[in-house]
Amino acid sequence: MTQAIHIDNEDWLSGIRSFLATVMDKTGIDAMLVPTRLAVKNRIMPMLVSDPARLAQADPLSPAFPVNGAKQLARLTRLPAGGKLAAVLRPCEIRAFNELVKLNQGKRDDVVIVGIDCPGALSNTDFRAFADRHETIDAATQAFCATAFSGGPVDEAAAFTSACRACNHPTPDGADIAVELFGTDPTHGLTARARTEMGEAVLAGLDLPPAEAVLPQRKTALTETLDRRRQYRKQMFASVAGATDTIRGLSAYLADCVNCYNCRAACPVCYCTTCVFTTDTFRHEPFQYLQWARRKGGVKMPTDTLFFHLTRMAHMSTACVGCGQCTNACPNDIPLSDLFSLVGHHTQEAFGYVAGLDLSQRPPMCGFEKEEYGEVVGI
Amino acid sequence: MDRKIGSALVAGAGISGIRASIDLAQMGYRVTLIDRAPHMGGILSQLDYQFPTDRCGMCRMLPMLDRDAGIQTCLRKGLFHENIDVLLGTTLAAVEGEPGRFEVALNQAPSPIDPDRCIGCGQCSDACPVSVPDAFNAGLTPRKAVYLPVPHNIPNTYTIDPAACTRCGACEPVCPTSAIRLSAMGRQAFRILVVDDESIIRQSLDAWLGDEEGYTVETAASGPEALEKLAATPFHLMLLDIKMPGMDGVTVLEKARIIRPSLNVLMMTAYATVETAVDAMKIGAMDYLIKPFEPESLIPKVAAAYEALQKTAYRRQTVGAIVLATGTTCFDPSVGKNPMGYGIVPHVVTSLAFERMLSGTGPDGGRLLRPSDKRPVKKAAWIQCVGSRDLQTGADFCSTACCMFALKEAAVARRVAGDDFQATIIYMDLRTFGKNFERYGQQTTSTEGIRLERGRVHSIVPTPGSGDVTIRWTSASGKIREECFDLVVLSIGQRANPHTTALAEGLGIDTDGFGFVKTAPFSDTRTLRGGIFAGGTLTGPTDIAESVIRASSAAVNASRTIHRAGGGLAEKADDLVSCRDVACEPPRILAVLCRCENNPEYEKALDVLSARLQQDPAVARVKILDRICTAQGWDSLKETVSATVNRVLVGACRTFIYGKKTRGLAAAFGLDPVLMEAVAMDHHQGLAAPATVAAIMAGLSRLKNVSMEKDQGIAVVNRALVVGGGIAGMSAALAIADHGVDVTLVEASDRLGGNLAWLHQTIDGTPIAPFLEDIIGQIEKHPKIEVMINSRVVGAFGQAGHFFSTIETAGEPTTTAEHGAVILATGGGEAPTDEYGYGTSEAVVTQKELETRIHEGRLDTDGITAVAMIQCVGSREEPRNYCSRVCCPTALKQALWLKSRKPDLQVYILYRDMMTCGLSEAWYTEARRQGILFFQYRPDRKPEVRITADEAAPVSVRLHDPILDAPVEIAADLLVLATGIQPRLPETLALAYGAERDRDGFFLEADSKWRPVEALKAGVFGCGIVLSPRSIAEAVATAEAAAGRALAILTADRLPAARTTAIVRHSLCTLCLRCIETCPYDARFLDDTGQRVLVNPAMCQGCGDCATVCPNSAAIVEGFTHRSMFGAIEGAMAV
Amino acid sequence: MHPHLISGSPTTHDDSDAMAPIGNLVNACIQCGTCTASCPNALEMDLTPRKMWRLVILGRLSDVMASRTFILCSDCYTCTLRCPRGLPLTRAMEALKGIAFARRETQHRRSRLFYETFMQTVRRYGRIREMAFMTRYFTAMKNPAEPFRFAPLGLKLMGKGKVEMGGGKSTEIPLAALFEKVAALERTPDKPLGKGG
Amino acid sequence: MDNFEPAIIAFVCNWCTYTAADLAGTSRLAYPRNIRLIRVMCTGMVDPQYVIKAFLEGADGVLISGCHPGDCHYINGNYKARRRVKLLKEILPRFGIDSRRLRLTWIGASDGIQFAGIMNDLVARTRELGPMLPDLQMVI
Repeated sequence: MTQAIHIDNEDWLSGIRSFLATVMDKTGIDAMLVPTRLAVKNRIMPMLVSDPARLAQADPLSPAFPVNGAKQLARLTRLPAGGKLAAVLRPCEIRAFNELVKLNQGKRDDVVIVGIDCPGALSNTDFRAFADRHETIDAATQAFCATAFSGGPVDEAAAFTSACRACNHPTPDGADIAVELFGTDPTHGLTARARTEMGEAVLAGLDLPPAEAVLPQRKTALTETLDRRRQYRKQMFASVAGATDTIRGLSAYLADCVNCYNCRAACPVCYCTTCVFTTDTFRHEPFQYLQWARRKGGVKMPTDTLFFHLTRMAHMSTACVGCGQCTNACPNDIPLSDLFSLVGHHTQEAFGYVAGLDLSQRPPMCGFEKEEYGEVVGI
Repeated sequence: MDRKIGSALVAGAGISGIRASIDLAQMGYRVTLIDRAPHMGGILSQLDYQFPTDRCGMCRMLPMLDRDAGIQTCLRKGLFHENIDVLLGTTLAAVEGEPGRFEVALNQAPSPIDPDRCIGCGQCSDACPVSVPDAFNAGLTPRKAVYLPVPHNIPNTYTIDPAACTRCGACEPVCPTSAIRLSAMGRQAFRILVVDDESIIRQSLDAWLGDEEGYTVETAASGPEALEKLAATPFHLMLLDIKMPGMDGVTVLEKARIIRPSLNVLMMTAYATVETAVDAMKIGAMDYLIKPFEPESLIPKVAAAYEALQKTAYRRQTVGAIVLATGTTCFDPSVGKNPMGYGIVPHVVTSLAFERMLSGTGPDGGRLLRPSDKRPVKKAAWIQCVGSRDLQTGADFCSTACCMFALKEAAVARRVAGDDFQATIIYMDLRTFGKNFERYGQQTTSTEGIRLERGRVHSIVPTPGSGDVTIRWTSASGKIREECFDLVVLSIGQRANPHTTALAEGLGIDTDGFGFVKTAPFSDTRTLRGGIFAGGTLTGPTDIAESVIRASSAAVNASRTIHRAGGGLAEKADDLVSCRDVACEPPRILAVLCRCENNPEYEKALDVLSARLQQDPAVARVKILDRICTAQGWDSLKETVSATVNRVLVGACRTFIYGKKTRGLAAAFGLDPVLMEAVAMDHHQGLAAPATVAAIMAGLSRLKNVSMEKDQGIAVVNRALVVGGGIAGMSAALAIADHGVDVTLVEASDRLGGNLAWLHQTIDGTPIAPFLEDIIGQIEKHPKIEVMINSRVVGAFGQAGHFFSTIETAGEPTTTAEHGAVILATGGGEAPTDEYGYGTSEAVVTQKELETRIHEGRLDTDGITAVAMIQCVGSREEPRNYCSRVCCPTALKQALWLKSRKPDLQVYILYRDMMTCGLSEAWYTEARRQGILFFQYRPDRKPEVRITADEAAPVSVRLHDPILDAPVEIAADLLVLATGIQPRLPETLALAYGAERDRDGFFLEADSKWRPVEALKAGVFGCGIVLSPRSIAEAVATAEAAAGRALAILTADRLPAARTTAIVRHSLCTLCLRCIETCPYDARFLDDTGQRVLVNPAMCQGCGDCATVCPNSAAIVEGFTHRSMFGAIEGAMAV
Repeated sequence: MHPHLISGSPTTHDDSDAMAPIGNLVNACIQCGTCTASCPNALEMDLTPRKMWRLVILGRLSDVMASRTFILCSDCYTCTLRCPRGLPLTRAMEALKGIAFARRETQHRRSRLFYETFMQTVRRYGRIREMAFMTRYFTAMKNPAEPFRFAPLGLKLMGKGKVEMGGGKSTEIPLAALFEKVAALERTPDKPLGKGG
Repeated sequence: MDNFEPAIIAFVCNWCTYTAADLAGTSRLAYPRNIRLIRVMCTGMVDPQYVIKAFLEGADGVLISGCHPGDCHYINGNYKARRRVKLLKEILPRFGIDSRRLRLTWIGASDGIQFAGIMNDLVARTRELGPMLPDLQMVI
């Protein structure tokens, strides 16, 4: 089922806001998690909005991507919240949330997920500069929307993050309701498409006119975007792979790491409340450091840097959705996302798995078949 | 509950003996497990592969509860359990006394090799000049007279085969630890000191007693010399002259008795001093001889002294009950007429030899090569029923295991030898009678390259020039087939153990004509003497699963005997009472390293290792001790006990590690056993090898990271719930209640009895009704059993130790039962059918209906002249693709009953394969003899049934007789259909307890061979035909087995957590629940709030899978924490 | 093929009573075919031994009698030695010959006469005398062509000196008494089939 | 390079492979001294972290060895281990840790000869691959 979201004067934001308000109102949503302008500064953060009036500040179209909302939504749905929820998420946030759902960190059945086509986002640093260049955040977003969905070569111009430029899932396929923006002609309004039974039910209650069939422009815009990204992705993978094809190379790649573990704190699928690297397991005895130093003539401190990153690859590369938040979080500008996307691409491919796309597909490390992977056995 | 300790003897350390011992040990008894052989495991030590996995899995037999009472290791190494004393080379010589208090005498073969000293280096074997066929490899390889009986055995003590040993003495001097004392064997061990001043006497006595009689003789020419020798070494007998110059004999005797009070002394006297000799007897001489004397008068006196000594070498023991599990032997095809040319035609081997050929410890290290020319075997034939179902070899029984054995061997051989391997199995009836056998058989024989041929081989001849073997048989169609094979395997049958007959005679228990032990009616394990029970194949040939079931049944019956006699079930002593609380202390480790060798290289390695250990601040002290596995070594180890250390690391050889000493050491230090870590130092690699150092460092890391957290275990509700009031349920309930444990017995119908209510008699004519009445009577008056009829379990939750079950009773309020274990005995019933005209005519009935008619006296045999029976109706093909096992004997039973009523009545039995396994084969022979006609049919050519209008013969059965290769039509008055058994286990009931059903709806056992009566989920058991179709006696055996296994839980107050058990560190847990999903034992669950993952420590087996799926070590396994493992890796890499 | 019809009482449609004692000998047969595979003459037999025993058990006397199988049994005892059921198969073969001859089955006339004249010779001379035996046999066959059928074999045997021409010294030991005793024994109801297996 | 003695860490399951190792010892079969056996209860207990740790500590080869399929004492631990090895073999070779440095084998309790053979093979093949971290002593 599809429905049309009316837009006046090419004002994307107002159209979306009123659509969200309708959803909240007609579906009896108690609160909606949506990127919203902070009251105190021109900044955007996910906010759990219970007063529909506050949706006037909601801005899900902004290229701001301060945190991956999946983790926030997991906090809201881990246990029954006592009310009906909705969340407006980027495609990568939805995929991350699906991964978390598979790991019992959140639940889909208690929340209506509205996903919006994502042209890409800016790093926190770049967004601050971008936002500050505009009078208001709304103006910034409007300016961004004017070009972002055309499919044209906006990635470089908009300085999207590397993760976004390499993203090959820009549409919110896992949402209950998908708002389609790529290739949209704003004069015709936007399309909201139900992608689940829950989405159907919600849309049916909204009383909006049905939308037109998929526009050919949308297809063109998507194809162009995906082609460009595929190309970027290929180049990025080649360059990262070349740089890290030895342990020496990998060490150099991670040379600036100070073991702050921000990358894992920002990672939506690193779901542990406490990372093992910050537990007693890695609180080595002083004797141990001495032994290492003795054995090797010297030991870099803090230790376990490579161990941490390799472990993280083993733990979550099959769940990596390529959102880029690790790079975004790194204080020392290590392009972690490029590395993790590369590894995740290969580990997921090895298990025929795509992180976050299909809720019914079990994570590769949960389960086994009696007959499989014979090639890894033997001398 | 009575807490007195009971004890039991288990004779036979094969798989059944091991099972019975573990069961008894788990119930808290002290068990003495003996075996005639110098090794454990019986025949299974020679078998590496078992279907259905075509692998081993024997270790799954080990206790899952209270795992720390034993050592968690491959059973091929041995059975190590604190309640079990294993005595090898030991036989049961005599039994006196009554059930509950038997005095047993055990005869132990003298051990010429000191197990404390032998380090398994094998130098003795290298030195031994004798070569004999190695029985372990079925004679395919040679071995020395001094040898390692089973290569896996730990301790890997060598042993001497007294029959092969020539006593040449070559081994003694080469032993680096002086462990060999050849003189300890037999008469050589009997040391005689001859004291006489006359050299002629000394020489002739030396010659008579030493050279002729084989005793060890030393001589002394005077009293002082004699005393000197006596002081130096012990003697058993002294021949002492009275009249000697210097010190006379009486004085020597007096002094000798001070040095060696128990020495036997035989005085030698001249006629004149007889009185002195009589006086000497007053001060302790045993007898005298008057000189001159002949050997004939001397030798019996010496022999008497020797025999007396041998008798005292008997070990005497008091036990409450005895389980015999001495098993069977294999038929030797070379005896008698030997039509198979075994031992004559090359490349004809037994199935056991073939098994060895497949084994990694076999003659060719697991490559399938022909014994003599070592050519790869690519085409082999199996000949079934060699020494089975063969009256010519005195075997009117089926050995039961060989069909599956051959199928398995073919499957494994194909895996080993490659896809171009071709197997042909030539058989008479393919007896795939057990659970999942049929499907395994079909799957195996549908494999390309594996072929079945119905027939029996007559001729085996060598193929000239090639070493191949040509065999000839008649195919099903009557054609004479001749084919050439690389190798022919004789599927040899089982034979009663010849020692059993003697043993049975000694114990006063009967055996049948084949030498199998006779049992009480409706029991496979009760011998005719109270307190003595039989497990395994002793009461008739059977397969592993049934052997194990019988063993468990025998164990529980033994336990009942002990309990009834007041022995009670023992509770394990709480050995933690005296433990020091060191939880808050930093680790102060004492490292003890064993010095087994004296050489500079070893010494240097010890120095390096101790320096290395001492670097670690956690190591308080390093101590090097000599040979800590010997008594002296152990003493010196105990001397190191000190309160200044709180953990102990011992580096020693395997003998020490697998002994029971670690626990004893912990007690000596007053420390919890988890604070003791014993590490095997590898002799073969050397102490300096990185591998050895790595092992020590891993042990150190474990000790440094050991957790002192103690789980209290699960409190046990001492009540069992038994669901199903048939024979299995009732038997289980009685077995449990007889141990003083409460039982709730839930039966859905309005009365107890199940299928026994409609059964008339057994095949041997024993009426069933009196047996049933007796059992019901026992149940009803048992104070510990509460019977709930018209009741159903409608819901349940909980785990081993504490379940809650909701029970609905017709017309009464719903109740909840709390119990520690549950036994599902919901049974099964005759499968329905609409085949062969069933339902369209009164003349077509099922076997159950026929039985009922007979039972109720409604069958008019006068009015009928012919009865036809069709077997396997809807069985052994999808969807009920299994053999119901009882139908063939049932058909025989009815046919023989009909014949006994009306000899000229004609009975026709239409069958696919007659499944008269074990001793029931004799009834098949009898039925044939009595003229009952048997027609074999194939599933693709089933009989056709026509209901006729002819009142004289209302049923017409048309079939194809494969022998005549012609159609046959039978006109019958009655057609009886054997539709088989289908289980009655509602899925909801199974799921309520976490049990699973197999694809046919039967109770899914944890392991079809090693744990056949329990679910993978602890505390849930199944018995009777809910497991698989079975006879009454077999159902009773499963019931008793299940009861015994359940008692291991039910008799405990708490189920203790083993050391290697998973725990949850809740502050780290993110509740992703992957650990719950991955646990193979269902040991993890969410608590009632849904916010905490808990582990049932009794169900957790410590596999560590949860810890691996957990990304942040919120799930850890004690002893294998990440810290500990990282430490081990670092230690290993720092070498 | 028309199906073998088996009713409740086999005796009603076939004269199986005669065969009942043989049936008792081989009833316990499990049709494994060892007898067939082990029989040196099996290739010449129209029914395999296994098939024949099957017919015996099913009481198909006429089918059995129509067969040459039991006639071709040369009493080598291999089947008896090998039979896993330990059945006295050779004895049963003999018994079948006995029935066939007693019933004067025409298809076995040649064999019957051969046996009879052979035994008459033995009875008469205490041993086999080839010429006397031949004469008796050819006479009994009442077929003038018969001697010619045997001529090639006879000549061969004569060439090798295997045929005693009657010129030798007579060492006749008449066995009439022995034969009579056996006949008497065979008439005894409890030992209807002669010597024990 | 000829003198290079690779350091190999072998995680062996307590039930089958450890028994085979013991058997190789009692059968006096020679296998290289540079294999450091670390006994685990089950191959399902071998956390990928252990393998990474071993390589980062300088192991030139890592072996994980357990019971044959169907033979696992803990029912299915070996199947799970196989997946984890698959995962590691996707990750580690990207960073120059040759896939052949990480091996998974099934060695049954009676396979003492195979155990010794595999150990010999493993050392020989790892020797061919050369040292794992020749010049990165300071990284862990």
